[in-house]
Amino acid sequence: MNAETKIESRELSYAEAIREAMDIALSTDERVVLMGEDIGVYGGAFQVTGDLVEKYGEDRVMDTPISELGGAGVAVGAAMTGLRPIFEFQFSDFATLAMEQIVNQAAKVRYMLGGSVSVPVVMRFPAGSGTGAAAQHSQSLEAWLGHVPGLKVVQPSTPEDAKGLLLAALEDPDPVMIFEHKILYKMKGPVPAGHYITPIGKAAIRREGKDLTIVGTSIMVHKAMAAAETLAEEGIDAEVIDLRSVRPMDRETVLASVRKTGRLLCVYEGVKTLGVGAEVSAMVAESDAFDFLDAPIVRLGGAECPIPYNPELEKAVVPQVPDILDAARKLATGAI
Amino acid sequence: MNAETKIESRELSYAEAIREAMDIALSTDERVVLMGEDIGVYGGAFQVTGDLVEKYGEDRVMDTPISELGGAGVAVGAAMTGLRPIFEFQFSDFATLAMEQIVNQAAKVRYMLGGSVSVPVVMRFPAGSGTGAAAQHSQSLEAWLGHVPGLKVVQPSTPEDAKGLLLAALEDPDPVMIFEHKILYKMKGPVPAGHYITPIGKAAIRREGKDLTIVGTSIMVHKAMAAAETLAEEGIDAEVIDLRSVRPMDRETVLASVRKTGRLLCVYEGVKTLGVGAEVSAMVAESDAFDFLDAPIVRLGGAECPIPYNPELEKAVVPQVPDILDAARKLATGAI
Amino acid sequence: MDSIDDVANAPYAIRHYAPETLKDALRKMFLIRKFEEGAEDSYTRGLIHGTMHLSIGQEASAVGSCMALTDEDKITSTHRGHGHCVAKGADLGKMFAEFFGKETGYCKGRGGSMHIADPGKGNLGANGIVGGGLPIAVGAALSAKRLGTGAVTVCFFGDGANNEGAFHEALNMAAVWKLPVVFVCENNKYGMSTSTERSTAVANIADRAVAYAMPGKTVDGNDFSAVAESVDTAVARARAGEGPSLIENVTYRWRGHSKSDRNRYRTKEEITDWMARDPIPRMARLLIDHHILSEADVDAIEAEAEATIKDAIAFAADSPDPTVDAVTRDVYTDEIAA
Amino acid sequence: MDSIDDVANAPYAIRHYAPETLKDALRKMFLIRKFEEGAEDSYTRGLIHGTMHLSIGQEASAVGSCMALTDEDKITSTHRGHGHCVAKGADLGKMFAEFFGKETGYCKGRGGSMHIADPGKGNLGANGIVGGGLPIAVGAALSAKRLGTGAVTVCFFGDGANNEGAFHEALNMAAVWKLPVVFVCENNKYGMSTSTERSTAVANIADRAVAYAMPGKTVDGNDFSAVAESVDTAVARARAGEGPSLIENVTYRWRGHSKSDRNRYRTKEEITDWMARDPIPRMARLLIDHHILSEADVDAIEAEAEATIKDAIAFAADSPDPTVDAVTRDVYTDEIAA
Ligand SMILES: Cc1ncc(C[n+]2csc(CCOP(=O)(O)OP(=O)(O)O)c2C)c(N)n1
Ligand SMILES: Cc1ncc(C[n+]2csc(CCOP(=O)(O)OP(=O)(O)O)c2C)c(N)n1
Ligand SMILES: [Mg+2]
Ligand SMILES: [Mg+2]
Repeated sequence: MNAETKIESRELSYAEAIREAMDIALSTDERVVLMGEDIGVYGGAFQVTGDLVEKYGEDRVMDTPISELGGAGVAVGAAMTGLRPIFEFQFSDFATLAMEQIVNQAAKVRYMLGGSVSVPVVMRFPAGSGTGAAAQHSQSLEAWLGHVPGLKVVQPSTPEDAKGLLLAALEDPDPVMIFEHKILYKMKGPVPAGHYITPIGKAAIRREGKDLTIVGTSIMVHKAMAAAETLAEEGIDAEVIDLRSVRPMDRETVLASVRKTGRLLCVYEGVKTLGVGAEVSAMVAESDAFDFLDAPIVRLGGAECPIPYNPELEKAVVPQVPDILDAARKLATGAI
Repeated sequence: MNAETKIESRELSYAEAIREAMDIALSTDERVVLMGEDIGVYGGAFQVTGDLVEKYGEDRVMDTPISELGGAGVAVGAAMTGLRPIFEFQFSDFATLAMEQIVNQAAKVRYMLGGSVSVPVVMRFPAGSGTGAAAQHSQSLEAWLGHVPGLKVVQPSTPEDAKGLLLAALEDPDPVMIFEHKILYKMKGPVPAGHYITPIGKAAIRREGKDLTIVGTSIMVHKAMAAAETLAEEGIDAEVIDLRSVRPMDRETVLASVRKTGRLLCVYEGVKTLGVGAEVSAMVAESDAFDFLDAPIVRLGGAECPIPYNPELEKAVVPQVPDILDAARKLATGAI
Repeated sequence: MDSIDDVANAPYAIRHYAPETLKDALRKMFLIRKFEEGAEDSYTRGLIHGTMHLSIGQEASAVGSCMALTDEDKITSTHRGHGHCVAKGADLGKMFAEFFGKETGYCKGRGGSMHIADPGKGNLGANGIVGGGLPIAVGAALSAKRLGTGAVTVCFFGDGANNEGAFHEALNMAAVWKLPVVFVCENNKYGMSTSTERSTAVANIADRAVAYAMPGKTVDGNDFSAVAESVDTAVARARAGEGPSLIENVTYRWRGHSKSDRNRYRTKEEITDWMARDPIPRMARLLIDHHILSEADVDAIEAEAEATIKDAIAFAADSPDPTVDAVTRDVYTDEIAA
Repeated sequence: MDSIDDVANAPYAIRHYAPETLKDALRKMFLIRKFEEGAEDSYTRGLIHGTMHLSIGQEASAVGSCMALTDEDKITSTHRGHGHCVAKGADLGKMFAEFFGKETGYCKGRGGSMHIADPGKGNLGANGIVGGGLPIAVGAALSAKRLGTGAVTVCFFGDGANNEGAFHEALNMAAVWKLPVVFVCENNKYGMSTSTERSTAVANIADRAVAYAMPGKTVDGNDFSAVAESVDTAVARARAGEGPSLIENVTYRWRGHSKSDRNRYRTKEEITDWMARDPIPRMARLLIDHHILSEADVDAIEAEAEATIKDAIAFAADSPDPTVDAVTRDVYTDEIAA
């Protein structure tokens, strides 16, 4: 993950990397404010803001009442008038309360107003299952926002990208939605010190390979990498692409890989139907890369049900490494 | 559209057909109530409820305050406890305010509660562009709800189906979301009298053909039919499928057609990226029908921008007949 | 005259309920306390996955608010809902089984702590969405009114929830339509870490009743009798077709918000202070003072509650897990191929 | 002493504004009226596509509420926003051009009537979503407070909007954070066809201020001076750092809600009654009575407004349409390939 180009790099957790990005932003740009429920003294439901309130005070790290629609709207209005708010949803599921402000206002204001105003707001959405919090606290709704022109939507899978994409989002003049995976918060990885940017709209090739392309998003990138190791032992050489950005989607990186491998597997945690993988598949199927396809495009997505509570059920409804292995083997060996 | 199987059939508009369905429901089932903003004496923003309040009174045809989240939630609670509410959003765009109740409650309650309760609520969403009402009153958001297990999502394209799907929705024990296209409200067509049902989850083949399959949704079915006429004159024989149901999606009908024609064009008004056509494409690309494909799968969807106000711009951002013709010709003649 | 024996001046609860009813109320309060302690213990022992929100300290509010309700009447509950569930007559074994994610649980292991419901007893369910139950409660009240069932809905929610738009929309509609619903705000001073002072523009949440032209009342939520009196009055009003009320039970949660709470937002003193106002001994004292129970009776009720919980935990622990194959069952009433 | 000439007892407007300012206010009221009439006429002549919401009858509320504002101060407006836009100093030609969908319009033809905005003058825009502007206004006030600009935001919304959750959440946050924002509810008695009696649980919307511990005041919204007095006071309070207020301007829209309105929900008499309370002659009379203008001056102002609108319409009609090729321009600030 091109750490070699960076001056200094330490091991940080994904949550720490995000906090560091916010710390840099708060210390270098007076316009930056953090807003969200219990992000102050509590440190955030997932301890992402941590102790930032002690360093920057309650005026910069603002606990909001439990008012997602209003809170998101305040962030939008503030962004239109000179602040650079970073709004944290406590769980991405609560974005269901704020879709009006995100979709009708943040995403459309600039266009509706003929370009006279931009809305540089950043919103953070702790997403995904695996915490035993059941159906209303475990959703992966990035596909909804990916469907909305005017927004940019990213899903960092590593600490380095979590920091770099947040810093990129803050420099972006338009609304950027960051879907963070809760289970990744504690994952550690190398993170360059200081300010740097991970470009929005660029996928990353996490592993080169020639036999098939696995496009994964968020936590599924790690599962895909684990599967790729095993596949390699079996003589199947998988290329693993971390999509990173749902909107805009990095067409070129995906197509180039498919042209090379001729086989595509999409792995994502969101519900399979109309999830991010549907777009990846359709984008490839309508491109010139179609002619290079040697097999159907396979998708592994979340099951067609809400996320259940029981831990075994919870695991069963999202793709796991054995599922990826199974699908990849079939795809690579022509069994599909 | 199998009118021959029905006893009696008159020409009604799409709006009249919906009103007739509600009239039948109100008169035969005491549990049915209509709820929505200005659906009473005003007759609904699109005059769909019309004068029903005069016939059934304000207790059965209830004007709600302008409170979409609360109103939808009241409908959900009422459905859990014995009523059969039909909730009208004034514009589908305002569903952004009610996603919490639709997605976290209506769609999930049954599953979260282990099957001990059903939520037989029907919601109606006047959707789509073409009225000059701009970005916040013209969206096509069916893909969002199609992504949500627990919901059923349909898009009638004809007066007959508008009535039949609504009556089917009322008999369904689970939440059914009906996306109606505003521009279709005045369109006339044959509608059988009395009670009948259009099954949820079944696509309709509107025109048989052998050279390519056009899967359209909602108003795009009519544009596809118009294009098919012209194509026929040019010797291109298009099969036109009206998808009708986004969730569940009628896999078999679509695949059978693609196996026959080898070419697929999806036409939908929602934003192209992550719109309904993405799922249609991905569903085909991962199926056995893939092997029958002679060309890439082409999608025509809404442009990647909010719906603009100016009428020429407004037309330019959604697929029109010439766009369909153009795409179909290229697809059929191997130019793609 | 000894005021304790002056029935006319006795607290509401003493005047209004039969001794057996009061005894049952105390039993339920103990059951809630023991349930929560058992849950905490099970969590520590790794038997529970996920999160949980304990209502220790709030027992009088849960039980007192359900006194006038029958099984036909409904409640909607919250993420902190175990107490409401017990108060509405739930089976403790099925509750624990749900908590343990078992097939025998109220939700067949699909819901967990935040979704326990008991529709048969009129409990429409806990809710993971703050404020999520408010419009649903209004919907249940609408059904009751339209179908003429005479049922009343008690809608529980927290002080934090009162800043959600759903609160406003729900109370307004209930008032406009004069629906039989009682809004019971359990004001335990904090929504997670955020105090009402830092999040809520009014001194008392019940003051907001003015905005909906409904009666509003702030009550000592640790005083069983005061809670029961206020909610009973509101339920009677609702049943008589006079519309909704807003009752604010001021109380306190002894434990952290959930297991992730570092408790940095309130002082030890504040917590100890409130622990001294424990609603359970207070209720026991009331019944003893009024000669309804002896100290020994109280001890017996407590011991019995403890045994019930033990059995419930054993039932849950011994119950089978749901089968993974059936994971998509119950998404729809009629199974469909999605 | 002739009370009319008794300056100390004169209405607020007379005491507080310079004659030129008052003249300008009347001019704006005429401009709004003529704008709306011109819009209606253009609609009838097929020059306007889509829908529109006219504010004829509500001119005193729009103009009176903006008296204390400079170009640094912000407003947020509604679907019925032409008046607010004019009051905040918009260019009439650009407004009509937007209405006609032209490239020279405020939104380059992309927004239309429901999205006209003029950020340069502090107008953050009309809004197609009822209640959509309320949180945005609070956000603008938050910016002003954090950045120390001293700016105040006036947030316009209708009686119908006051039942949206956004109203509740916005007012609560503004109060908790003591932000410089004035909430101006234009209560024209109906949200579309639904009267406040049938939709709103309180008699006066300003009564809801209690729920946010902020000052609330119900004002005769057709009395320019009364509106200006109340909002000026609230603006001064906001500017002094004392937090938000809620002002309710009771007024009436003469026309239907929009072009699809069959007007079945109100009587002819009610409409005629309110037309007799026309805010414009009332304002003119005030200025004449206080010797600020002569009848002839008023006529001249009206004629001038009429001419301005004529020119604005001509400008709009002659302006070019946007080019279809550029339809996806301005979705993002930096063009991206989506
Ligand atoms: C819509 C929504 N926002 C935020 C949360 C996260 N959350 C869960 S409980 C809680 C605090 C709720 O406070 P209150 O209503 O006072 O209930 P209490 O926990 O004090 O019983 C929060 C913020 C949520 N579950 N739903
Ligand atoms: C969220 C939302 N719900 C419904 C509508 C449709 N609608 C547009 S204006 C209106 C009435 C608004 O009433 P009010 O706030 O009193 O403003 P008025 O039109 O009277 O000026 C309605 C229901 C909308 N635009 N947005
Ligand atoms: Mg609380
Ligand atoms: Mg109004």
